[in-house]
Amino acid sequence: MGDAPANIFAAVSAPASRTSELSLFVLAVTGAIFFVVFGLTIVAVVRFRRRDTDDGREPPQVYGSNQLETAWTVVPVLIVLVLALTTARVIQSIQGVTRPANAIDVIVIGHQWWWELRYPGLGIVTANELHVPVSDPLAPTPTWLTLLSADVAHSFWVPRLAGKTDLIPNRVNHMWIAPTAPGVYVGQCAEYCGTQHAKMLLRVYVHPRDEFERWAQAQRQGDPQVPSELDAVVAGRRVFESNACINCHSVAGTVGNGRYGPDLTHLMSRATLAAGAAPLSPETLRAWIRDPNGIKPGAHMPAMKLTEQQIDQLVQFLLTLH
Amino acid sequence: MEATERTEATGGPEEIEVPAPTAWPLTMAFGATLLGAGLVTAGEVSLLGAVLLVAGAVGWFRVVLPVERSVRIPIEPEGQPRIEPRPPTTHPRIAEREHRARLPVEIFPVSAGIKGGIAGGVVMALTAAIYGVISHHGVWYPINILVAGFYRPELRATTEELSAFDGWALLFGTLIHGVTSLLVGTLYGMLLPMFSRRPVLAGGLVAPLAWSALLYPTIGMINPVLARRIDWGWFLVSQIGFGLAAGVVVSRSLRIHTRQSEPFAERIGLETGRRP
Amino acid sequence: MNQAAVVAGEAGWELPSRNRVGMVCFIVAESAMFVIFVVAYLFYLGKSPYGPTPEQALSLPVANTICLLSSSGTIAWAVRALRRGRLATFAVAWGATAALGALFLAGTGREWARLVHHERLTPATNLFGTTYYSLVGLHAFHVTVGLVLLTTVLMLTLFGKLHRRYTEHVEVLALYWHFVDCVWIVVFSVVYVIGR
Amino acid sequence: MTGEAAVTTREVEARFWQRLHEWIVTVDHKRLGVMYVLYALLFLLIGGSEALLIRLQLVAPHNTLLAPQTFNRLFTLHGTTMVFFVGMPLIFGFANYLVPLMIGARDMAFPRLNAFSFWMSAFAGLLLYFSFLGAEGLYGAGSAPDVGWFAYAPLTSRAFSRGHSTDYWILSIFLSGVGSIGTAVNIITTVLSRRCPGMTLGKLPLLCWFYVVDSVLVLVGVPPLAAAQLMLLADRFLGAHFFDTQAGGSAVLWQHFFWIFGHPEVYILMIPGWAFASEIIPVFSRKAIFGYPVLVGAVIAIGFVSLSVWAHHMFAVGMSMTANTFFMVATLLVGIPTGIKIFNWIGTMWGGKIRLATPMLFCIAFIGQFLIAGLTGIMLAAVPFNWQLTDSTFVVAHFHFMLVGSLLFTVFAAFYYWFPKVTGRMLDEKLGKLHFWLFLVGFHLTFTVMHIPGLLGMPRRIYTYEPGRGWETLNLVITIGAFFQAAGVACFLVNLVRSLHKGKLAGPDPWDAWTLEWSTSSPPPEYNFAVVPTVRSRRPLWDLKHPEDPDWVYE
Repeated sequence: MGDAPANIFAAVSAPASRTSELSLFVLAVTGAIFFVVFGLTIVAVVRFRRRDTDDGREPPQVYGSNQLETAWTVVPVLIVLVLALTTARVIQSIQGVTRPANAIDVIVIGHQWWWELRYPGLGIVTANELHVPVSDPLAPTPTWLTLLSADVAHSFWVPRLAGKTDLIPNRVNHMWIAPTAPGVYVGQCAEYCGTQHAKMLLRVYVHPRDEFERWAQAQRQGDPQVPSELDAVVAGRRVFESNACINCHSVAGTVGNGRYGPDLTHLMSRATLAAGAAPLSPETLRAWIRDPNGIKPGAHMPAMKLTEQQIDQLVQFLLTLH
Repeated sequence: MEATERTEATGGPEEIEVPAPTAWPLTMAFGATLLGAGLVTAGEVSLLGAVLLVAGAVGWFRVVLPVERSVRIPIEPEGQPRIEPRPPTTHPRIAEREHRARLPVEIFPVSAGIKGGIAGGVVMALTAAIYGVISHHGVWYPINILVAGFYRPELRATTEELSAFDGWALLFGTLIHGVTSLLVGTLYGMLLPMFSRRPVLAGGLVAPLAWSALLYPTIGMINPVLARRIDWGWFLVSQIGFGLAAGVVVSRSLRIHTRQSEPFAERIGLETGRRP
Repeated sequence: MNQAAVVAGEAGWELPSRNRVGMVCFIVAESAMFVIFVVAYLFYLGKSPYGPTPEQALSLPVANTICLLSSSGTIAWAVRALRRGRLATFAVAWGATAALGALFLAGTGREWARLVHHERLTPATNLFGTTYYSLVGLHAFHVTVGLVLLTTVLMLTLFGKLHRRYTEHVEVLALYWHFVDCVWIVVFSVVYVIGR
Repeated sequence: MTGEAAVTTREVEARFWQRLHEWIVTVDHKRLGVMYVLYALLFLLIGGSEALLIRLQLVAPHNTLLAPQTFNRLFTLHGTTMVFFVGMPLIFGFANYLVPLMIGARDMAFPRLNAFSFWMSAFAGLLLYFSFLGAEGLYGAGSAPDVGWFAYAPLTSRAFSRGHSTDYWILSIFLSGVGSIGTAVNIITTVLSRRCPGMTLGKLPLLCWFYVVDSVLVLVGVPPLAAAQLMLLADRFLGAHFFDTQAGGSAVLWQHFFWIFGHPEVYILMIPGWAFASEIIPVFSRKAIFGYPVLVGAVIAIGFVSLSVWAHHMFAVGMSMTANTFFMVATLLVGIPTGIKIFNWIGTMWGGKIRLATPMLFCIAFIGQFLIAGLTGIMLAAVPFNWQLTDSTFVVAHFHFMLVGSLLFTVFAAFYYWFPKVTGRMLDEKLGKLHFWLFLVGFHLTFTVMHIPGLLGMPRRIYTYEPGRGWETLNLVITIGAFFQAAGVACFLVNLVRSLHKGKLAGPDPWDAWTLEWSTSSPPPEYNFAVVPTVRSRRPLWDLKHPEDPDWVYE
């Protein structure tokens, strides 16, 4: 299973690795029970099957055994006791952790069907691709996630970093991750949330500390440089500002400050489009603007009925949003 | 049908009364469905549903009252099939009259297991306390490390903290130790009769060694604090102490004959020796 | 073997009455349903983001409660009369029960009218309106069903169709009526006592 | 069937209509039982076809066979259909047919209520499927519901579910719930007040005991769902705010209400499976059931515990540590009586003379699969493990081990076991064994394998998935398994139809069994027993077959 990028046992973050240790333990215990009980079943069937030489008389009728009944009640009770104590300990070690002072805060807001990510301490707003610093086990800098929903219930799940926690409207949930190795970790929404539940993908970029600082710096920069000398870009910006795009999308420095759709200020710093439905490139951007439903049927973004020229200009503008 | 069945006189010898078929329940169910379906289609559908619902209810009422309507069905001429005797049961070797037994026939009384569990638990606690004293950590140390893994504040506790008296740890630890000891004791009481040749060896040595072997690789998961601080030699000694104490107490109790295979009348001493 | 075989005949074989068992089962199911509505009411108590609140809108329905609770007494009286074959007494007590039930419904209707027109409280107003109307309304619905059944029996009595042999049917109906009363006690304590 | 040639088509037609009319107006528990089961089989085919479509869509990543909306409708309808219109009618059908016969009664306690309940369920199913024809018609799948079978709020609110699709779902489930409650009342009352003389509660066949517990769970489990549906209906039609998060309502409250029903529902569906196994395993092992009182106690204990574990479906909603720990412990406790039951079945086989006929094969496979379902249940109870597993295909595999691997397997066993009683003819053993092996292989290809993508991070209810996640081969295998299962079911249906006319004549007691239904002719007459039996032990027919060694001396 080395080629499975979302394997829950390939944990690289404290909650996930504590979980996978517990999981392996539970698997071992249940596996042992399976072999004993299933073995007994097989032995019973093979040993006591009716032979061809059977005399047709009924076997001895045994009604039961209080000893056996008690024994096979007590043994499961003992197993349950061990499992309960162990599980309670692991629950505490994940859910009972208080937020350390140096944790990074991220507010994750679920939308149909994309993720809004806000870093209140850093003044960053982005979407679908979460960037966090690596957390040294000796001096942990975990990331603290506050989970909210703008519409229906969603669930935040990046298997290698942590188990899932739901994002539920009118409710505030929390979870934390402490990734120990840099890399890209994939996940997706795990609570059925409507038509495009399947394409509500999620990526987590874990950076070494200094790389994370650089990323945060770049995201924090105020207005994107709009090279106004390029006519197409100016025209594209006008298309953006004079259409309904601005009702839903924000681009810092323009009149667009909608929050219904993802913030586009640093659009080009992301690798994917429409919550991972397609890789981000000029071609996919064009296709997406022309007909969002062609890429993600049911998506809430309407086809804006722009002319091909307008689409070109808009894409030119969007490509400047680094 | 022999003596175990008797005739019942309802409906005379040739006919039997059964409830009469009726369509009113169907009407009522259909009405209820339409009543609901109106919400997703048109109001008239609901209206029709309501009418059918009421009609069904009234019709049903009139079927049941004043007297339930029924029809008489003639009994089929073949009557009820006869049931013939089969080849007799194989009787096992235990004893002629035990072939309906709940096995095993001889058991230790339940109290033996509980007593064994208590004795074992006490011996184990004493061994642990002695270990605490000898290792210079104090009598409270063993019980503290037993529970430390299970609640968080103790996870990073120092040796000093773990040597001090802690009321909650004592309570929680005693609970875990007590419950487990009683359960294992009960198990001894139930299972040792089946290893009746050498109960003390089986219960005193084999069983503790077996569960210690099971715990050895898993203890780190179950209770990491204990795993870090455990002294396996002493651990084994205390487990064998438990096993020996419980095994001896259990096997010293008198075995009782369960008498469960005997008829109730015999068990309570009303009659003896009545056999079919 | 056969003298031993004839021990338990039908003579000593008595089973619980199907009507009563059926009604008890039905009441269990109904209770489970009411529990959910009561839980919803308690869960949303004080969670409405805007008014009116129970304190502002509700007043104790004392007369209503007296009506419904005393109807439990009259129906028990009616059943006892029927068991003894006194049909006239039965008719009076049964009629009284139905009348008290109708009074209760009328009282609820008046209260709702006041809430809708004066307090501007509808199921769509806020969480309190939603949970209040649904819980009290569900109970009122049960009273209505009970009232229809009571009236049917009353009609049968007046037309002389009722006979002593229907005592069990009437008893089972009375069981339902008692249940509706008990639910009112719960609803009353939850909505008007705890909730205010 | 001689002289048929002389009969004109009109007469045949008239006879057909007459028989149809007889069946429609019947209040006979046996006919209603058969109708329940046939109706469940019809919906099993529908729900099964939906499952095949779902599997075809998931056979490869980025597959475009189905539109996402269609896929969502299919899994919603698949779940709803299988639970409410296959599972419930199947178990009630068998109860209807068997309970009166097993307790020596002539009918259910309330025969007309019985008919009413059946028709309620039947019309409710039709209403659900009528939704396909609503709004955009058949090929756009109409306004069939697409909110998942547990329909989490607020996806079901007017704002997120326009049109009437969710209303169809609410109404049909509410109506079928009314039918279920009616049948549950009927079963309890029948067992308590229609037993034949001598049948004390301690001598009740296990199946009847299990069904009583089952019906009690229906009584306390289904009304909460009905209540929640009424609330949702009020939200959607009256503008109420029960689950309206904009007005301060709670989306989690719906989840609580749903699972207060939903968890007992799992047991409601499963207990009859245990009941069938507990009747069939002893007969084919030729031994009395091992530990009768313990089994009864275990099933009652499970009934109780099952009412306090609902929130284990909600470990990921962010409950407090205390709540998580409580529901973890409660859930683990279920494992104890469950283990007891498995051991008792093994104890019954131990020392017997096991006849490996088709019903027994299904029961043996059931024991293994039920064991696995229970053990994956333990994994799901370990809360942190659950945070990874919940809402993944692992959970889907887990509950299909319960509902297919355990319930459907025992239902097939029950079909092979009681078909001779119902029709008077045996089902074909050869086809039966083929059915068994095809279905067994298909089942494991599908559902054993389905655990793995869940462990590799594949969520449930996604209409497509990304390549390169290590899920492709597994999903291909799962889909292939689904077709093996379909082939198995096809064998079964062929067997049913063929054996109905050509099967070997069964006689009253083909399995040499011990409960009362085998003491009357096959099929039983409308009045069941010409003479109401009197019993003295749990195995009245054993007493008759072994006059030298009857049971009642020992019980």
